[in-house]
Amino acid sequence: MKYSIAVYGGPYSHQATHTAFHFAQAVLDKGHEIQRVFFYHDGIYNGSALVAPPQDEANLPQQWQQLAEKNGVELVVCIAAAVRRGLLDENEAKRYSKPGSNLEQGYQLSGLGQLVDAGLECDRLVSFGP
Amino acid sequence: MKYSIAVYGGPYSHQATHTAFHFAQAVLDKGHEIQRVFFYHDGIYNGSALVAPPQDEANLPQQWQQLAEKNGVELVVCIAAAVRRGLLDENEAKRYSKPGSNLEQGYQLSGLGQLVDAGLECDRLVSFGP
Amino acid sequence: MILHTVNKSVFNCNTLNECLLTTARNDGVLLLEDGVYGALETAHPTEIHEVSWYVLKEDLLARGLSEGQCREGITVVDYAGFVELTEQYKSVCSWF
Amino acid sequence: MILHTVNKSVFNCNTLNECLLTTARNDGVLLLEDGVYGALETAHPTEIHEVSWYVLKEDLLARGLSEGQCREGITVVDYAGFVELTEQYKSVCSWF
Amino acid sequence: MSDILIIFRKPPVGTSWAREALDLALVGAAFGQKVSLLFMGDGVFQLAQNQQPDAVGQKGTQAMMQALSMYDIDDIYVHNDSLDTRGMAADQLNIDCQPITSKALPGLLQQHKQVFNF
Amino acid sequence: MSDILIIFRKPPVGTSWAREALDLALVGAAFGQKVSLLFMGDGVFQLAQNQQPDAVGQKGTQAMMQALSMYDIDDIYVHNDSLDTRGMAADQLNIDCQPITSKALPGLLQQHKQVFNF
Repeated sequence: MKYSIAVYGGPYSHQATHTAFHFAQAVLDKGHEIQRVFFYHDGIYNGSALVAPPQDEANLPQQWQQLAEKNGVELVVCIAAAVRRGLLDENEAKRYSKPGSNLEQGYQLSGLGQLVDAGLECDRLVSFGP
Repeated sequence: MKYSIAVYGGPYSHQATHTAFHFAQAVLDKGHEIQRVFFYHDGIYNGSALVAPPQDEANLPQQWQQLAEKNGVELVVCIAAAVRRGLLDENEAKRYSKPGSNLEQGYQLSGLGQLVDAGLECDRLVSFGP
Repeated sequence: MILHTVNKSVFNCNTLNECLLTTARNDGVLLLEDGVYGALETAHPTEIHEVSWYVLKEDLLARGLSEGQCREGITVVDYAGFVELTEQYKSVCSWF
Repeated sequence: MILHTVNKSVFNCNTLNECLLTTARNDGVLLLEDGVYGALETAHPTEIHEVSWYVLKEDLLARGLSEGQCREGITVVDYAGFVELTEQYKSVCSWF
Repeated sequence: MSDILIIFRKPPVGTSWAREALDLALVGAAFGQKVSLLFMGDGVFQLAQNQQPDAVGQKGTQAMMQALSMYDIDDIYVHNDSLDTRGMAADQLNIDCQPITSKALPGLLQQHKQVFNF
Repeated sequence: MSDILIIFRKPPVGTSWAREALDLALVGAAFGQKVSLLFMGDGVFQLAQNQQPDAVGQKGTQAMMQALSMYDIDDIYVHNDSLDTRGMAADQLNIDCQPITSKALPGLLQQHKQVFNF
């Protein structure tokens, strides 16, 4: 089956990100496909290129990135939720005249329509809230 | 009297930041001093230089910055909470070999001791949680 | 002489009731943010305590609530009044 | 045929009870994260519903809870079992 | 069978959930989906009249609420027990809603392909 | 009159509150303050034995809990009604705690100059 996953909780604050990640791994282990992980609300902080957790803790943005790269999963961050919270790609940084960008590689900013679309296109959409 | 304020909620997700800011203004209007605003937990996101809210919404990091500059208030962000969540000054960006920094001007990263100290040094410490 | 602030809806969670377990007779409880719903006549904290009750005016207005909908015995304060409460009470304890 | 997930403690907030207002007889309720406390024998959802109850094993372990502490009639599943539930039920509704 | 049901359970103002759930409703409708809304629990507080979010420096959701009908979002349900518990009346809300009983809630969820729940 | 009381009301694992509150306790003690802890509400779940947070990829708080006594944090209270409600026994916790009754809670708060509450 084709899955998508929505993450609404911030990393290092709520377990939601961890749970979503373990669920995603289990979905792939079962031989299913994951089309997209969509990050909304505080979930957008998962897309930060600048997180620097202690050495004995997981780097969650990079874990998502690796899982996505290996399995052809889209990592989509809601652009409206991200921009107001200070997560920018180079385009948005330029648009708002900000001194830099901080979106991790492998993630893309896009509209909330990508969440609606995931609900339509996929057999299952599973959400993880804070 | 001498006040300090602690903010634990992220901007654009919880009202905590707004409430803390309005309270801070009212404290100053009453002629009191504010020594420090300490940002912990998701409150650290208040220190982001990259937030770009819609034009009809407040830029909360800049509001704090202006209030601080005008009234000699320290804006201190818990370094441990910030670094793991992806809020870095130039030193920390260098330390963790990250491509950039995103701490807004006027904010400083420091230890949790600054929160303990605020509780000791000030007549009142008022916290705003998410 | 502690001022307790509570910012969660009493209709959804236990925060206000946990706060009231710890309050002494001279304490105050200020309802703010989503906590202001605890000031409604229809809200029932588990026990009526002998604390002084306050509710933040701006948060009532923001939610379309009027002073008339609040329980008797609750004092409505604005942000300036909030600051005055923090002057009066010896310390502030925030419940969220 | 909806699988509901609940991640909040029933001892502190209303999330599980709100979920149970909406469940149909063929639905399932999976308790995860802090929601697993709702599987304890000491937890009392307002009504016993005819849904199928599940609890996530990894979240029990993480919190030091054993299967023996769970109410009778709750099925313990691991992450692989969680995925199987999402296959079985037609859609997933998350309560948080 | 409608496409999308969005459940609103959080009070307004205190968090960004009300706004972000409404954003999703409007985007879903703009994508040509049939969107229904259900207000229950503390979410019914989003339906209060005379909200003045600018009193706490916020924008509020009133403009978005008024836009719902323009997006053909007309199936808007409010859980009557949730209103009762909170002392609110179904005929004094900021938008037109259809009261729904507890008994009818399970059926409402089953009628939708996808349920979002905030 | 002790200096600092930290109240723990959130369950472990689900959020970072347990860790961040313990961080504050240890830093407070390192700053030479007399720190007391109170576990109440769902916070008593932080005292459960045999927590295996690595099962969900987390570090947990057990190491910090064990460090409390090294920092001379010995005034650790647990609200007995909160334990009872949750089916936990005061003699089966992961650290030594002093049970405290509801009646004694207000007095405990009044004895401290500063109360942090997570």
